[in-house]
Amino acid sequence: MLKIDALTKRFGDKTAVDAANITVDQPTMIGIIGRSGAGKSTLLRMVNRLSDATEGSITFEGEEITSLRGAARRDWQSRCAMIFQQFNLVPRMDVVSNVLHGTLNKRSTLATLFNLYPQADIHKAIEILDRLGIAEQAPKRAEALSGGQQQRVAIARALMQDPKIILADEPIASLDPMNAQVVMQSLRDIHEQDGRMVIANLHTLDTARRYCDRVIGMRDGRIVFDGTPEQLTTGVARDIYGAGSDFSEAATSTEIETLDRSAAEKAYA
Amino acid sequence: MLKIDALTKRFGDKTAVDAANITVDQPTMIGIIGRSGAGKSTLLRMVNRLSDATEGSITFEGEEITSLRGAARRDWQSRCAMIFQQFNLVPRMDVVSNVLHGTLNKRSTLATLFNLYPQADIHKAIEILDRLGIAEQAPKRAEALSGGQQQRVAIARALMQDPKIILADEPIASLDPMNAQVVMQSLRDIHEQDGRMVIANLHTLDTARRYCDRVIGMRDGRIVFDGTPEQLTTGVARDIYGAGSDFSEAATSTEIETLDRSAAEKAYA
Amino acid sequence: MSAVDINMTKQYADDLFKRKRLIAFAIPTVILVYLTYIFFAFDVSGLAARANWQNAVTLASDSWSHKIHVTRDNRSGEISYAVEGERKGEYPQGERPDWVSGEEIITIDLGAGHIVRYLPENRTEVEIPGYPLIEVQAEGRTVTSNLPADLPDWISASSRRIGITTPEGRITLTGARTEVFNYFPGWELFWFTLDSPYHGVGLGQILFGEQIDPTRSNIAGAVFDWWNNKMWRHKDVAWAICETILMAFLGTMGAAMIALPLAFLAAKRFSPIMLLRGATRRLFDFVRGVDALIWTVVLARAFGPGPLTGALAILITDTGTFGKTFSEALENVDQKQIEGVSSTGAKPLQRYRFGVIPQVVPVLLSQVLYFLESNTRSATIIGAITGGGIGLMLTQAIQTQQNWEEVAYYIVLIILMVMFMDWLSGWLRAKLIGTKD
Amino acid sequence: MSDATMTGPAQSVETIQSSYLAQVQRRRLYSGLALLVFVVLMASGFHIADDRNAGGFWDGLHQIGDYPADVLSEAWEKRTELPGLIGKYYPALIETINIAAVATLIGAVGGLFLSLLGTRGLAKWPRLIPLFRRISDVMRAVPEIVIALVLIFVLGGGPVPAMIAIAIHTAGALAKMFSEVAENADLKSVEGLASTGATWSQRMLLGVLPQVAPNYLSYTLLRFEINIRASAILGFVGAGGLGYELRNAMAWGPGRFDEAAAIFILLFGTIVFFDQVSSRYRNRLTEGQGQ
Amino acid sequence: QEITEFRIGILGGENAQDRMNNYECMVKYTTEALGVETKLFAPADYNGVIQGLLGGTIDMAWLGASSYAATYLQDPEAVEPVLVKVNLDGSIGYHSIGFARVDSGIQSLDDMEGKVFGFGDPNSTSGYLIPSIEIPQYKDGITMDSGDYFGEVKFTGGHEQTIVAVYNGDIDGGVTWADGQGNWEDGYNSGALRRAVDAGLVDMNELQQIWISNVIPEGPVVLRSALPADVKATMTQLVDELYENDPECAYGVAAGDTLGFQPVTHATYESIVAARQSVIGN
Ligand SMILES: Nc1ncnc2c1ncn2[C@@H]1O[C@H](COP(=O)(O)OP(=O)(O)OP(=O)(O)O)[C@@H](O)[C@H]1O
Ligand SMILES: Nc1ncnc2c1ncn2[C@@H]1O[C@H](COP(=O)(O)OP(=O)(O)OP(=O)(O)O)[C@@H](O)[C@H]1O
Ligand SMILES: [Mg+2]
Ligand SMILES: [Mg+2]
Repeated sequence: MLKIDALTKRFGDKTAVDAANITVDQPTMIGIIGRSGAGKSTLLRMVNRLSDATEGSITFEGEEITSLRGAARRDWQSRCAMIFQQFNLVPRMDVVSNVLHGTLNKRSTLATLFNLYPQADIHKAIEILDRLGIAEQAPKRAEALSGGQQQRVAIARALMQDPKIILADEPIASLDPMNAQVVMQSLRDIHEQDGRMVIANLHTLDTARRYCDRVIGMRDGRIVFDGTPEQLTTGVARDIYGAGSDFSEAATSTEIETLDRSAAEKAYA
Repeated sequence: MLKIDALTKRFGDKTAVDAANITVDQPTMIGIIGRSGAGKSTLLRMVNRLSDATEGSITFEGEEITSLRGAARRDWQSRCAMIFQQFNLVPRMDVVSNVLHGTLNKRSTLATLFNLYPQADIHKAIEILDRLGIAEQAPKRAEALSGGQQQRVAIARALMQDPKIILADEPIASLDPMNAQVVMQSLRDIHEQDGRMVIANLHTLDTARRYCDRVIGMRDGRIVFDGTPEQLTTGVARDIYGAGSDFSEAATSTEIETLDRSAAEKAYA
Repeated sequence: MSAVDINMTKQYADDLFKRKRLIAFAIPTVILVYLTYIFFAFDVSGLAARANWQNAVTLASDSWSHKIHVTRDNRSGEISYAVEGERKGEYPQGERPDWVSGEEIITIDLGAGHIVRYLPENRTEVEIPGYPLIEVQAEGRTVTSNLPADLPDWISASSRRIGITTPEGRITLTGARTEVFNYFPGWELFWFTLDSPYHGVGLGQILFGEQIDPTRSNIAGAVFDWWNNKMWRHKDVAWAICETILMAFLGTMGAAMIALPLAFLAAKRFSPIMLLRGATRRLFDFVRGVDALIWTVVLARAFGPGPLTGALAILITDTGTFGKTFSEALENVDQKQIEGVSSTGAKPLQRYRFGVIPQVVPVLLSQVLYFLESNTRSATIIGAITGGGIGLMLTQAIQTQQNWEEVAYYIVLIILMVMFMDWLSGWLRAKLIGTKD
Repeated sequence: MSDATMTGPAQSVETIQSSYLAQVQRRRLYSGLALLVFVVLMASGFHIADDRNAGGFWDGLHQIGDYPADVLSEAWEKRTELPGLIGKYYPALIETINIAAVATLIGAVGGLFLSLLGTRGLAKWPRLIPLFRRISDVMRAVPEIVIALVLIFVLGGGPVPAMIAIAIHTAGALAKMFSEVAENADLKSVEGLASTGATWSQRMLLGVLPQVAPNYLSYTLLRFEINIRASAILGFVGAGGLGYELRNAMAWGPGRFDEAAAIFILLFGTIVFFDQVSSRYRNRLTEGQGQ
Repeated sequence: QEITEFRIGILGGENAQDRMNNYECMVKYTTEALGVETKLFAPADYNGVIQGLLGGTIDMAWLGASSYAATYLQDPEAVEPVLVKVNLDGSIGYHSIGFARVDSGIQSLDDMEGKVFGFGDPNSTSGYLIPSIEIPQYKDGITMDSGDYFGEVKFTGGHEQTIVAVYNGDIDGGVTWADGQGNWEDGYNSGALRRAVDAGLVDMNELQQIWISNVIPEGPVVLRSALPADVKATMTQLVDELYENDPECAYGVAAGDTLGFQPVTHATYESIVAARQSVIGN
């Protein structure tokens, strides 16, 4: 299905992503881990074509993605939804409108400029919101929602695109543990029930282990690990995070119990 | 010396302080305890005349305080210094200027405008700062200091007023245990060495017990306890705090060891 | 701290305060020096001498009162009565104020014992309590009187003209005519001029009383006569106010509509071509720098006097101002929202519509509405230059230097108009953006 | 409605859908109506203005450049005299700037007092807050030209009436902006000073002013910019300075267009200069705040 | 060639409000005669009307002689003078009057040396153009440069302003217009001084004349040259016969007693044009 081949991105001297190779044969839930600056976001942004690759190629179902331009590129973006750490919603617009932005690519510019969407789309948007458990929030402004709810709106927008792939760039990094769990579970459900491919950048090991079928580890732009969650031992994790022997997994954890433990530890420190 | 007689303060329907009677014959260090909303701050603010009493009277060395107006009131305020939980310094001004504000009542506005403080006052300010152990900070801006240092600047300002009474409204509530100890000790020293009366609102029992000669307990605006620290048993404390048998003294403690224990407990809860 | 250290700290603090004092003294001193310079440059002392407080008193008393002239033409002997001495305020034939009496000898009672009598053969008697009776005879070009040589300061006299000013009224006597001005509080004829049948009729009677003018219904007639009142010209005033608001409205909104697309060209985020960006910005600076005043002058040649010229002058200047602030707002937009919208495959226009516009609209709108109010004030002045609106009426009324009650009326209206626009723009802002952002 | 969703049992998707659709319909209707009203206002407003103007918009459009062309061509012919003329009108320019500067200075002081007296928590006489607010509202509402013309009548011509007129308006305008800033000031230090027995003026001077000074200065500079324009335009209607010279030069017409051009250049240069300088300083002032 | 509306410009400065009212009858007649809507415009100063005539946004106006000269000098083709007002004595002229306060001790221009002198509007004939030519001829050594013979030379903005400024002592002496007939105490029979007296603005006892100019021709009623010939003819006839048909209206339009209007041509104003050219230069 998806083939990433020697994909490279350079910002000036800095190589953010360095000849990454990933091959995915069937819809999988993939977690990408790595410490800050490892190149995770850059990789996803290239897949969504928010930024251009410096070298290498991305192929999806035989179609070359990296060379798409203009309408073809936008068409690809509509098939490849993206979820951001900061949700990237339009805060002053209501929830349903934000979800409907997922259909922008399919609708004529003129109609959408005046916020004219077909009734069927509106109904579908509300159904998706219902599926994510936030249908009651439909008429509210996005900015009035809690972080977890906003992220679910972003997921709803992604689902509205009816995409083949959902890319999620640290979707739970700005959420508290409770909300993080809800959001990750939603992504997992979407993957399982709709059979969509999900690629999520995650900054904690245990989330990756718990929700993903496959984990990719990045370090300094290079892919240094690619395997099942089981293969991801503490040693490998140390390697990915470039940490010494003082590395404790709990430090990257957001799971609720772990968190409490670490907070208590900190308080005693 | 100080006689508070049936002092009452009402905010609309709400009676914040309800017919409080306190008589103090000689310079004492008094701690006022009580839970949030008990009326501690309101009481002190009336004594300093930052707010007017609804009923009752305050007499100091035979002088009626509650009825003072204008210059006479400001003169009383200069004899009755106040220290606040949030320090209430002028953050953008240097430390010495902040201390010198203690002499404002003696200076004309014009003199203040041109920073015409006598050299003797400036030197005295530095000596006070030195006494409190923060003379090095003299030229810095107040906002650049740590909380404990800022509170000591506030105490220095109070001392600069050369007051008969020092009122302190939860002087250590925003401080960490280390700094709290330094600040309380300073107040105690001032009381012992200069023989000034100190009245401090405290939100922890153990501080009151440790530093005060006399403890007053307030609840819902009324004085429900007035005695020596020894008389302040856990039963009495439960009464003051209106707590059930689950009341643990440690919950109100800020002493360093106690705190760590309770924080850890909370983290596990 | 050791004794040495603390002395050093003290020394340091002393220096600190010396510096602070220096600054504290320097700033007021500079300001004082500047004000002293201004005092001489503006010749403030001379001004105090030149100021005419009599004018101020006239202005103040005229603005809330009116006077009725009783004039005798000494050649024809004819006597006329007119409010403010204006033709439009003349009493209809056969009518006169009730404080005037007599046929052969016209007695004018100014009140408080001040009485003027127009005697036959152009003689006049003025009776003022506490002062001997003044007798004046007008002959040809000259006037003769029994006034002594040294006069109180409220009487001015020469062989050609005598003027008497009392708190009750004013009297002027020349060879050609004799005039008495009697002052009354209030704005006379504000509702109806003397030739209207509704003059002096109560509101109740107009609303519920019997028909006054057989040809018209009371209300319609009264409204018509009031609207077309020749003294106060309510219709023209209403039009002038509308014109002023119109200038502000057209100018502000037009400028906003032109500036918005241009602002995209001037914003770094949206306009990658440096040259184009620079050119747009210089254009904004230029039209703003030239200023509405000069634009008014330039446009007056092309479009002539009138509200459109004023509106265009506001429009051009504000295009520059809006262009600048709008492009600043555009540069501060949050990239996240744009990226969120782009990631769905939105087309460029859609990206602007949903990624950019919702973010900048509150900023732009509150700017525009703020300017709507302040432009109402500008339009008042610009109108005075281009010849339109309430500003022109005000300047001209002031230039006549006598219709102070009209000036006061216009001033009140202008203040109300500006306050109304202030309220309106605040209301719209709250409606459209929400009270606080 | 949002209350119902909060408290009531979870609604079915259908009801949410239909109520949202109803909301969308309503919103479309309102925004459609608002747009329509706006378009009608603009169109009819333009029509009325065009009608009441001596020359029509479309008739006049092509001759928009006539006047500047006349002025510029004559100025170009006599370009050698321009520097001399600029020198000749330089004193008038200084007068215009002085009017603006003094008016801003006085207005800022007035605005300062009005704002402090009209802000809750700071006011010396809290009961008089509405009074001071109304005073500043009225001062803000009076256009400068009104006061200037009346004062010219009483005081005679010259810079002082204009200066007073602008100062009054400035005080009102700044009072509003200042009190918005003062409302957000931190009152802790004021209370701290009060507890030492400081007078009201000492509290304001030491407790409030240091906090608000950068914003106040920035607004004052902005006002100075505006006041330079105001002072020029008032000169045009009778007060002194550059506006007065401009009006005369223009009235003379051809033959003296070089003078008009010189004044244009001076005025334009001054406005752009102060605009740039003040916006640079304002940025610096408000930046310093962020830290 | 058709016109859709007819626009009359009124010289501002002197209570244009009343002038607007005075011209209302004129509007009525014009609308009847031409069959198109007629509008009145009162720009704030002389220059406003001049610019309107030059820009083709005003069709007819009654100008001062100097304003006509200004228009002519900027574009000789723009307007043509058609009629001029006739005074009661049959003359078509008036005077520029220099005056000062009695208590200032100024008796003549000789006493004005070093004093502040005030003109009216720069486009005014009697308030600027003529005095600026004739006053320097009074004796050697007088120029109109500020700070030369006079201490300062100012523009007050208009006739009314000059009178008030002198009366208030803002300036020591000034010039304005009057017909020079009748009594000084009345402010002469007509003119700006008379109006000020009528308005109760000044007491002529306190003012005295210090200078008087030669006769200045009344300004012409002008029509824009580009108007269709029939419109011009209609309007000329209408104004010409106004006095005969409606004296009341003529009184309003001419701002005082008049014997009506008589035809005039550019030739009458050639000297004024030359004067203006010499003063302002072109
Ligand atoms: N627009 C850009 N210009 C220059 N350098 C960039 C840009 N975007 C990213 N980089 C650099 O590329 C490298 C990879 O960045 P990237 O955002 O992909 O890391 P990441 O793994 O997502 O980290 P994080 O967990 O902090 O989001 C970083 O060193 C970053 O500084
Ligand atoms: N300005 C005010 N207006 C209305 N009510 C007030 C005001 N100040 C205090 N109160 C009320 O008076 C009561 C006593 O307040 P006070 O601040 O004195 O309590 P406290 O004992 O100091 O509590 P804390 O420990 O929270 O500071 C509270 O119920 C409070 O809500
Ligand atoms: Mg990232
Ligand atoms: Mg408290």
